[in-house]
Amino acid sequence: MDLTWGDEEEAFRAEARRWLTANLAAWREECGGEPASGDTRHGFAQHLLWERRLFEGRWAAVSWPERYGGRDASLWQWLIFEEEYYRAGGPPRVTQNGIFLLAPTLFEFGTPAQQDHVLARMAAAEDLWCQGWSEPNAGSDLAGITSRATRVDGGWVIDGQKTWTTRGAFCTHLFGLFRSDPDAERHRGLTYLLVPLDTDGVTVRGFGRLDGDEGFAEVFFDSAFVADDAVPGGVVLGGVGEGWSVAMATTGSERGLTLRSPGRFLAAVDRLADLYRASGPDPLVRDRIVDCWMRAEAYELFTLQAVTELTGSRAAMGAESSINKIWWSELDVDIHHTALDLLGPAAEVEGPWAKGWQFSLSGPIYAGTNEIQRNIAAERLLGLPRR
Amino acid sequence: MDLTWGDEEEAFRAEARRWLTANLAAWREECGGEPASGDTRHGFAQHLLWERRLFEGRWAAVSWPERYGGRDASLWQWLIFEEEYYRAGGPPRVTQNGIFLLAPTLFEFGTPAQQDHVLARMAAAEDLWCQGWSEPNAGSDLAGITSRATRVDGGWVIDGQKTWTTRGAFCTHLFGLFRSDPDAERHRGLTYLLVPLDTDGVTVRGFGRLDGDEGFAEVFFDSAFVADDAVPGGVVLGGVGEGWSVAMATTGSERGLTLRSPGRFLAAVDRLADLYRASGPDPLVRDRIVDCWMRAEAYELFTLQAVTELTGSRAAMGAESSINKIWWSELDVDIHHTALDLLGPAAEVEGPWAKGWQFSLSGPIYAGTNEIQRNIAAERLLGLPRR
Amino acid sequence: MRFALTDEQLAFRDAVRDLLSKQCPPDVVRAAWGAPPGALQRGPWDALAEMGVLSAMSPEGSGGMGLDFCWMVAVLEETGRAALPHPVVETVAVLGPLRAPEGMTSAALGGTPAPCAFDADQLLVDHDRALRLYRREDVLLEELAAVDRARRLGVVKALNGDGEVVADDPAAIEAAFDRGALGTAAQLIGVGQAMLDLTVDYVKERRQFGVPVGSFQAVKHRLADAHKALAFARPAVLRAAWSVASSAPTTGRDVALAKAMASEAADHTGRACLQCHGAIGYTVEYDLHLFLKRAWALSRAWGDSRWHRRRVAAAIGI
Amino acid sequence: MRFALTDEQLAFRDAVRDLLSKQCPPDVVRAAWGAPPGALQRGPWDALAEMGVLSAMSPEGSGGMGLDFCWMVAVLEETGRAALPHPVVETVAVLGPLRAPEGMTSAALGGTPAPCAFDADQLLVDHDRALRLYRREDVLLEELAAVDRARRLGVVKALNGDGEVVADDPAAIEAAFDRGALGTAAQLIGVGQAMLDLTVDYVKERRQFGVPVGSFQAVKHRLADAHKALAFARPAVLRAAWSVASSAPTTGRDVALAKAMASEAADHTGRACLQCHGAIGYTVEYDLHLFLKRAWALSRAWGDSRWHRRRVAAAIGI
Repeated sequence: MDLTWGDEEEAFRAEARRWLTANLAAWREECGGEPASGDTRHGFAQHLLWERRLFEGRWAAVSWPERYGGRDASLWQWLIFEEEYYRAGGPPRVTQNGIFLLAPTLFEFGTPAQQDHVLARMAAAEDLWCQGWSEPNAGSDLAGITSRATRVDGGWVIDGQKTWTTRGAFCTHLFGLFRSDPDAERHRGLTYLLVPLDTDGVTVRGFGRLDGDEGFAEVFFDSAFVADDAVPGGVVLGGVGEGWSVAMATTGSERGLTLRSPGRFLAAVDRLADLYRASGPDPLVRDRIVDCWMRAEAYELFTLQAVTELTGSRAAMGAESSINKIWWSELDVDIHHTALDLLGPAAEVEGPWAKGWQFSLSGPIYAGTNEIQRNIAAERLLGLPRR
Repeated sequence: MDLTWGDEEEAFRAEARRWLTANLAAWREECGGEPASGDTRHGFAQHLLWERRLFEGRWAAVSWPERYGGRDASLWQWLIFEEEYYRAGGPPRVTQNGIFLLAPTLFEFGTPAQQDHVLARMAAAEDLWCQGWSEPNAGSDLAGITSRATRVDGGWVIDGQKTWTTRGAFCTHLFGLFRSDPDAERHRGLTYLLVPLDTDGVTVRGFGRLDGDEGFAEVFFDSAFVADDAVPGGVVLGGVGEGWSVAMATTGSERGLTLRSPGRFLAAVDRLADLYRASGPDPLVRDRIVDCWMRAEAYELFTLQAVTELTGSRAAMGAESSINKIWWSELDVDIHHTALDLLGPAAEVEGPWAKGWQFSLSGPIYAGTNEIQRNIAAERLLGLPRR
Repeated sequence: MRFALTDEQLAFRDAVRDLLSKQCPPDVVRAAWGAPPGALQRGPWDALAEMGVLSAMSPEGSGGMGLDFCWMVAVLEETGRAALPHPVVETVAVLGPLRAPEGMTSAALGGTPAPCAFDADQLLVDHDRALRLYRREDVLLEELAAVDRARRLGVVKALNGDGEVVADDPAAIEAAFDRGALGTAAQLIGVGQAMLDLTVDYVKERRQFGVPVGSFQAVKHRLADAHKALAFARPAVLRAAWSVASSAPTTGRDVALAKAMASEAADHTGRACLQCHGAIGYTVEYDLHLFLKRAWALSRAWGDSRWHRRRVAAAIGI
Repeated sequence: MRFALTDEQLAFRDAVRDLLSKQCPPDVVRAAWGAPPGALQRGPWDALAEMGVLSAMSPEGSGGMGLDFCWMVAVLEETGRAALPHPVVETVAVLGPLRAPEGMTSAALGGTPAPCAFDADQLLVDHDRALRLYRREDVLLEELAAVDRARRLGVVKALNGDGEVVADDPAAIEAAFDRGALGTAAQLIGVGQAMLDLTVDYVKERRQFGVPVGSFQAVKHRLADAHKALAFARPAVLRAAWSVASSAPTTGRDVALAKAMASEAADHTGRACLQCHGAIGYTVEYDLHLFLKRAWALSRAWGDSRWHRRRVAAAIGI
């Protein structure tokens, strides 16, 4: 056991810190002050400036190969970067669904041509990818997908509707699951497709999230023809009919969304402690902050343990990612709830904590509700019987 | 709305308080100090002295008719009596399963002969009744009962096993459900029987509860013949095959166990506040005590509201009794958990709070687990669909 | 001893519920989100005025009905259930018993923001050891961006003149505050109930994995707990109404308990309801958020749960 | 950076687990409930001694193995998993690094009761600004009735002589206390894991309503949460072991965090496990209560969660 960082990691940390400090300031200046939310049209454009800065500094996807704009960084370095990123006050990544959901799958299942084309443009924020999982009747029950992809000469014809597509109204491309075998049910007969949103017959309608931002979209497919070469290398990721296993293979992977970096919560708890110091003593709130601090710390330790295992023999977190997701999402809610209690009556006025509170409430819902995650944990980690 | 007590109630309260103060002291003197737990053989005998005192003072079952030893007291007076009982430090009632579980059913379904014979002797603690609901494979799923009652000339032959029978090793009689129609399943074909425990072929084995007391028993029936007149008026309560509806009819009734009197928790919270005052200030614990106090108070108010409705038009609490049971059982756990935290390291040493803590943990389990109660609340109060 | 509203009180409540179901459907609340300051629709307000609700607690001589809080507690719960954006607690319960309101009255006590600040005809302010009533035009307001935009908040920046003193006895000022807290507690019960009802309806219909999501035990238990929280907070609110109405010595304690429990019940209910809805609850196109944000606002207005718990602690001597 | 035990450390743990599964099944714990003071069975203890576990942390020169806490954390977790009644934390972790123990050593620091007080050969007591080691016969003890009778508690009433001073530097005394807290935290993880494993096995087998009770979502979610609590507390304990082993400046804070989280995880796990068992868990004939009562005792020994949370608060400057 050795919980110290090596010289290489410390140098990496120092470089990241210097770059982030300088560039965050420069970006804010470029925006003429605090940028708007990345989930508004105006703010999204501002955040693209930031994404391009990250790409130019080769910080957009540090763990990727250099040829796609990364640094071939280790998972340790990725954790360090994330820690520094949130400590410096870096904004939420508007490219994250591409980088954290699609890219791991591309690395595992994509053809070289797909990888070469998609990854570099994704890191550069030239192509902006949104996810197309959920449908009006397929939320928690993702296998209930009914949007169809029909094979035709030279491509696919897509019909149906996706929804809850985060930042869909601002993106250029969608990745998602479509039913390619109309006779197959549930997890079978699905295909993972890459779809340019400017395809004829695709209509995107943005709509408001709880926090008021236009962060969601519905995407309608009305006999939309997607040519095989609409994405160089092909629009099918993995095999036809293999969509479910392709999509699921990387949900628990090291780069998956569920391994949300601890740095984000450590930084949030630090801000909470600062708010407390400014608000005057209250032993009850103090205890809640200690609770949040301990949970953020435990999350970091759990992650360090997981990364140790990942860099050793084991390949992926597997079902442990389910308790991971419950942990950080509930922690995030409690951090913000505590902050609002500190603010008192001022909590009902818009501000960063009120915004963060509203966003935190999506955590127990998205990427598989915490109810589903608890089912997974009980069935796969403890071996309890399905019904 | 009028939240004041009338002269009659105040007089009743004063009489109860005087009697309780005098007689609790006299009983403790009679026992030569603090009596042992009523769930031990020795303590049970001591508590019978108390029960007989209660009967002589006509306090054993205040809401019953005078001819059975009661006072024809109103529900209001019953609440007042319970409040005074716990405020004065009265002990848990070792006769409670007869008085609160069997008696309401007898009042509703019993023949006059059954009522005349059983109730008076129950109030006098001459016959001591234990319940025979649960079986090794029928706990939460009470309808899974397999103990059989076979009709023969002049009576019933019983085979099978009951368990978790509170104080069964000390009682004289058992009431319970038995399968009288071997071809019927689940809720059908059950009969509610009254069984003297000295019947040949009945074996009672006491065993230890979590708190170490011999408070549970297993009751084995090995071709035990119960004559029709083993209980004057007959051993069948309600009709043959009607056991389920007979047993369930009064679970939510005003005299049912689920309307556990608020006085018990108000007194417990008062003792907790006293412990706090003696332990020195701690804002965190103080807040938890406020929480317990508010919940005990709300429980009293909820009960007053229910009794107002019961004494008006409505006949019974119905499914509201399920949230009632969750409320007081969780409150009881939290009251005791808070007390143990106040005691600190001393909490691991036996004492009234440690004992109470252990007992409180049975609350979310017995009389229908809180999981079952939440199902009932969701399905019957909110109309959510069964699976 | 009788702990229930009378048939007349229930009939009054039913009449208000009926009125609000017609006059204040969610679209009216949405309209309040978008209307510029001072341009709040007066439809439901005028209807309530016509029914006598707005002066119900004012002295009979002054044109009011002289009703006590037992009459109003269920009525105010209904205004919460409808997420009525107008300052009904401030007008009816805070000012009402002191003086018949002249039009829509908001309040900004203890320096907190005033709801519907720019829409109100009058503002009640505690200033210079008295409760003072100002005409809207005598108050300089600054707009605040509330999370619940239907709150239409303004903060008092300056006052013109001395206003009309409506209370200067500290006990009367405290009593007015308690009425605000209690009226808000009643509204919170209604907001919570509205969220629960909406969610119960939704989870009965919404199907996933081939069954209604309301058949899952996790959903059942969470909503059963929400129901429980509301069912036990409601009598606490009702008792505080009796305490206020009968000037019980425990009034402060009882109001504090009521507001603390109602705030917590609404908060817990809101979170349960959002979670049981899933993503659709997380959109502004669906109605849930109108109630959810109201619950957040009201649970902190007139003293949050922590503040009222401290009052309870002091009252019970720990 | 490498946050995992070495293969050698894991092998040591496995050897101890194997030993305890043979030497300390639940029957041995039950025997400790019934044995008179001073008559605790020494079987598992002697076997641990033979393996070198009891002097593992003692200096190599004095016959120990000189191992640091990273070696012991998983081993102590195993002693918790077996609900070993003997004072292994006191002997190995508290006294061990100061001086090789001579026989079974209990400890009574800060006036708290000593486990296995009458069974121990030596008692470590903090008295007159030093940690002092007394022979059993030089300590006057009074028996205490513990809820977990296998704790075999005694409270020190009087001491004969000055004992042997094993530490008088305040920092060394505090470090000894921290080792006791950390060793107990490790045991709590093991106790919690034992309860969870027992419960998972039970709910897979136990059928009600025609299905295993473990298929009900309420049971699944409660046990998933227990697993989560243990899974996140375990690395916190492991990190504190590293901090102790490497004399990190954050040691006090890290131990406090570990003990607070382990105490809470074991407490929550115990309640979940009892509830998921139902009535059978509420009997002394079934094994669960042996672990449950140990969890209650250990969660409060060496500082309860509230106390350690206050240490954390001070350490992080709030």
